[in-house]
Amino acid sequence: MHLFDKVTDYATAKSAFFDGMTLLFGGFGGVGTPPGLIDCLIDSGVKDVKLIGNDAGFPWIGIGKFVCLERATHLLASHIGSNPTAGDLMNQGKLHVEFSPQGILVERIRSGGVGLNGFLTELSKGTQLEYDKPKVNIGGKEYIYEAPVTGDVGIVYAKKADTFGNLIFDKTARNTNPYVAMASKVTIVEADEIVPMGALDPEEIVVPGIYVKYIVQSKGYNWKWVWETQDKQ
Amino acid sequence: MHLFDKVTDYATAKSAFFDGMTLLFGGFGGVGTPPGLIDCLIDSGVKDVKLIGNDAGFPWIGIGKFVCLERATHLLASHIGSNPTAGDLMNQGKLHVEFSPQGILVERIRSGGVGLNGFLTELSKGTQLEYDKPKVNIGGKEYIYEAPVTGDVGIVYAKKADTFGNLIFDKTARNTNPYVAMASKVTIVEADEIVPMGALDPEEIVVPGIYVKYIVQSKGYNWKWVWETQDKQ
Amino acid sequence: MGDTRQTIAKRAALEVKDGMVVNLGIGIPSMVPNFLGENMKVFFQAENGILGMGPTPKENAEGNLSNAAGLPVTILPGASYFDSAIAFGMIRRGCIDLSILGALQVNALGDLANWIVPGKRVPGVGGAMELAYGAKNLIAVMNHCDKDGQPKIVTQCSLPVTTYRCVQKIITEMAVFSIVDQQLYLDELMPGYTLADVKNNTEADFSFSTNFKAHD
Amino acid sequence: MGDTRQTIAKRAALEVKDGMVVNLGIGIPSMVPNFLGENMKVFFQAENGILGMGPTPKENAEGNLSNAAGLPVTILPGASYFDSAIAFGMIRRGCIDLSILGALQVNALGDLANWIVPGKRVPGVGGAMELAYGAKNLIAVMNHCDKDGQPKIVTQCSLPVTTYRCVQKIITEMAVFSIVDQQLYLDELMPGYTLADVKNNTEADFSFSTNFKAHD
Repeated sequence: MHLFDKVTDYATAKSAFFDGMTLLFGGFGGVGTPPGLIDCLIDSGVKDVKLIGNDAGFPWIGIGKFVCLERATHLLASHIGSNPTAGDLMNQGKLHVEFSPQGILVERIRSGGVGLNGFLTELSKGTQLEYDKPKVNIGGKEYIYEAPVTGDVGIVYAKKADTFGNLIFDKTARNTNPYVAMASKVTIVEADEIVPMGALDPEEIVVPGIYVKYIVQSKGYNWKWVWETQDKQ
Repeated sequence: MHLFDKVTDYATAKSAFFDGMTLLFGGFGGVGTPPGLIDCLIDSGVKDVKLIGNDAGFPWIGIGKFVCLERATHLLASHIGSNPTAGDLMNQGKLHVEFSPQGILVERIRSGGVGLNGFLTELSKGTQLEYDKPKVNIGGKEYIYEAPVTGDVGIVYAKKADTFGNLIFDKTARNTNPYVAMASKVTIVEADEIVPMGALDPEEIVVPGIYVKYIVQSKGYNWKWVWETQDKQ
Repeated sequence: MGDTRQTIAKRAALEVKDGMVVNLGIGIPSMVPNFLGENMKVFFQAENGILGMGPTPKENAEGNLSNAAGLPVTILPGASYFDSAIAFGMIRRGCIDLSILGALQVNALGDLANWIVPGKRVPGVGGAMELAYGAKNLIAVMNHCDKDGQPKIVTQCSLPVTTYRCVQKIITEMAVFSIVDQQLYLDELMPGYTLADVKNNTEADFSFSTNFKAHD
Repeated sequence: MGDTRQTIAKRAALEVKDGMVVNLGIGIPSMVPNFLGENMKVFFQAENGILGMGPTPKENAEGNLSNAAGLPVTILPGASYFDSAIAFGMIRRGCIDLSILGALQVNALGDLANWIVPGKRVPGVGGAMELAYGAKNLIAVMNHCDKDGQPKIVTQCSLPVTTYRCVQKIITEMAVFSIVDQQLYLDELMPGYTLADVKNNTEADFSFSTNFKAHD
């Protein structure tokens, strides 16, 4: 297989997961989280995982399914409101949760993904979300330092991938996925459709394939998963 | 005219320019710099302009035409090699030039454009391009602080704009244009083609129209301007 | 209760003007579009990556097209999709003309508390900090008192603050307040409520707006 | 002179392996693609926003499709366009397997000087700092001596440094050097040059690579 052909199977993808890894996951409330790779992550049996992503999903959707198995030790996210189990695990001391403002979190992932060393903002100044983050004084004004984050492994959902890993996304399923792809050492993409190199318009490609290590074919899932099941909550 | 209809004429665009303004311009070696808006800038007669963009263009192409008129006092750019007049003006003390690594410059524009307060990098550490930029110690390691930049006015070249200002670009003419659009108080777009709202695929839009103030129709120009005229140099 | 929320949303809708870009929080704010004038062109932004969100689809909802609460939506002509970094970039940059957010407490300085009730379920801050920080205009909409009848317009927030000095208007079922230069002003009484009702249920001190009006 | 540059480019082309992502500077590096093996799949990145750049078009060049030097190019199947921030993001992030850059001076520590000759025309740094900083592997290609016959492989750079400790290989018309752990090693002599030639024209001290070879 040529280095530029990154299409593989779930078994190979699974072998990229390991105990103690930092895992970045794309998605916003479950939309845009790769469902097949979540099942693959669960199957892999890995534990002590540090999770970084927008939220904790729902208990039965997205990263939430994995969170409920108590095999993650840390979660960096902007909210966990849609997954009460995550809140319970946090209160029981079984899951260490760090909250970040939503847009700051994705910028932290981007900062890691573009090889910068973090950024300054005044956004959370004086609030609980300052935590013990370093303060930096620039020109007499104090800012919060937000550190870059990167992942050992990143899981991404795309609408289409070519075999090199050039990606396009679907509507609001794009969300954090481009930056998860950039910021992870091993980026695994689950795509609804896999096409040959040259089949995507180079102008419409959102994430260049250079960031992608493995591509797997999505097995499909119930598109209406989020709202049709929200009543369960 | 509805607030969402931003198509206007060059006379209106011209009225946005003013003496002493900071002007962000899109383009990389002239490619992607809006030619009609450069002529409009020249016509406007404004002076004491602070320019921020990738380079100084060529003397007869892009921002270079304006630089040669000695009506800019400052230029923040990554190189001026293709415009010897810019070098002469710098050596004569008529143009203050600050150099930045190319990718750091576009990140500084982006930082302003997304409402952050600058970022840290080790990239230019120990080199002349550190200038007197603040150093920040994080976790025992020293980084350079790169400040955000914004523009009073930004000029952008797009392949297509809808009347709201949603933009798509053309090949390597994209370059810094998306961030110039985000980082300028008054963003003026010159588009090859202006289409109604709804005519662009929402998935292919690179810059949402929210950043755009004015749109003018490009009068066209010689596509082969750069290399067919490079022999003149 | 349902009616109260509708009343608040209807009043908040009067703050939405033609040509605005607006971000709505979940809860009461999400009801605001139901009360907008017919011929208004307004673009709603959703922080999960849409500018130009349309109404809830009657049928054929698409799984990957939802608002920030995960509920299915549609888009209008001229809409665009983008990633989360751009979504919040436009919020922090001040491109959102108006944000309408729910609130747990607001004080007279305009400090907003809406992200956590310590010891109870912790939802997390989501995009509230960015919206409160970046929106050109921020309106807090909420019931005038909490479930225990305690005032939510307070002298000092007892709950952790989301963002300081950010609220410019408060709309409840009883009254509309403005906050200007960290001073709280009563703008108007809502139908069915008296000045005494408002005074009795508002902990923070307030003055009267120069254009104070009791009812329409 | 032209031949010397071709010779250097041809030797540098041997460093490009199948499946690599490569960024080439202007000058000698831009000649490297002319010497690549027929069946190699290599993606060239241009920092103005292309991954998967193809050869110079024979006709019908497009005005908005150029390399970082502004010269017309084509693209290969699987290519993508992106903005400058992403272009440099992938460079700093270490996604470029190999960067081949021209150089004014390199010292034995691997410090690269290639952006400014003080007092002469000032081109500016362009993307050189990012490439030198971020590329997994950095090869400096240059004439062995400058126009005045002065060595360019020096003990200490007299010209302002672009990036410290970044060069891993130096290819000139006389020789190929490696720099490992801030030590300079002679890997091979180029055809037509003797060890004496190299010693006489190299200011920096060097050792011999374990696999040193005089000629093919």
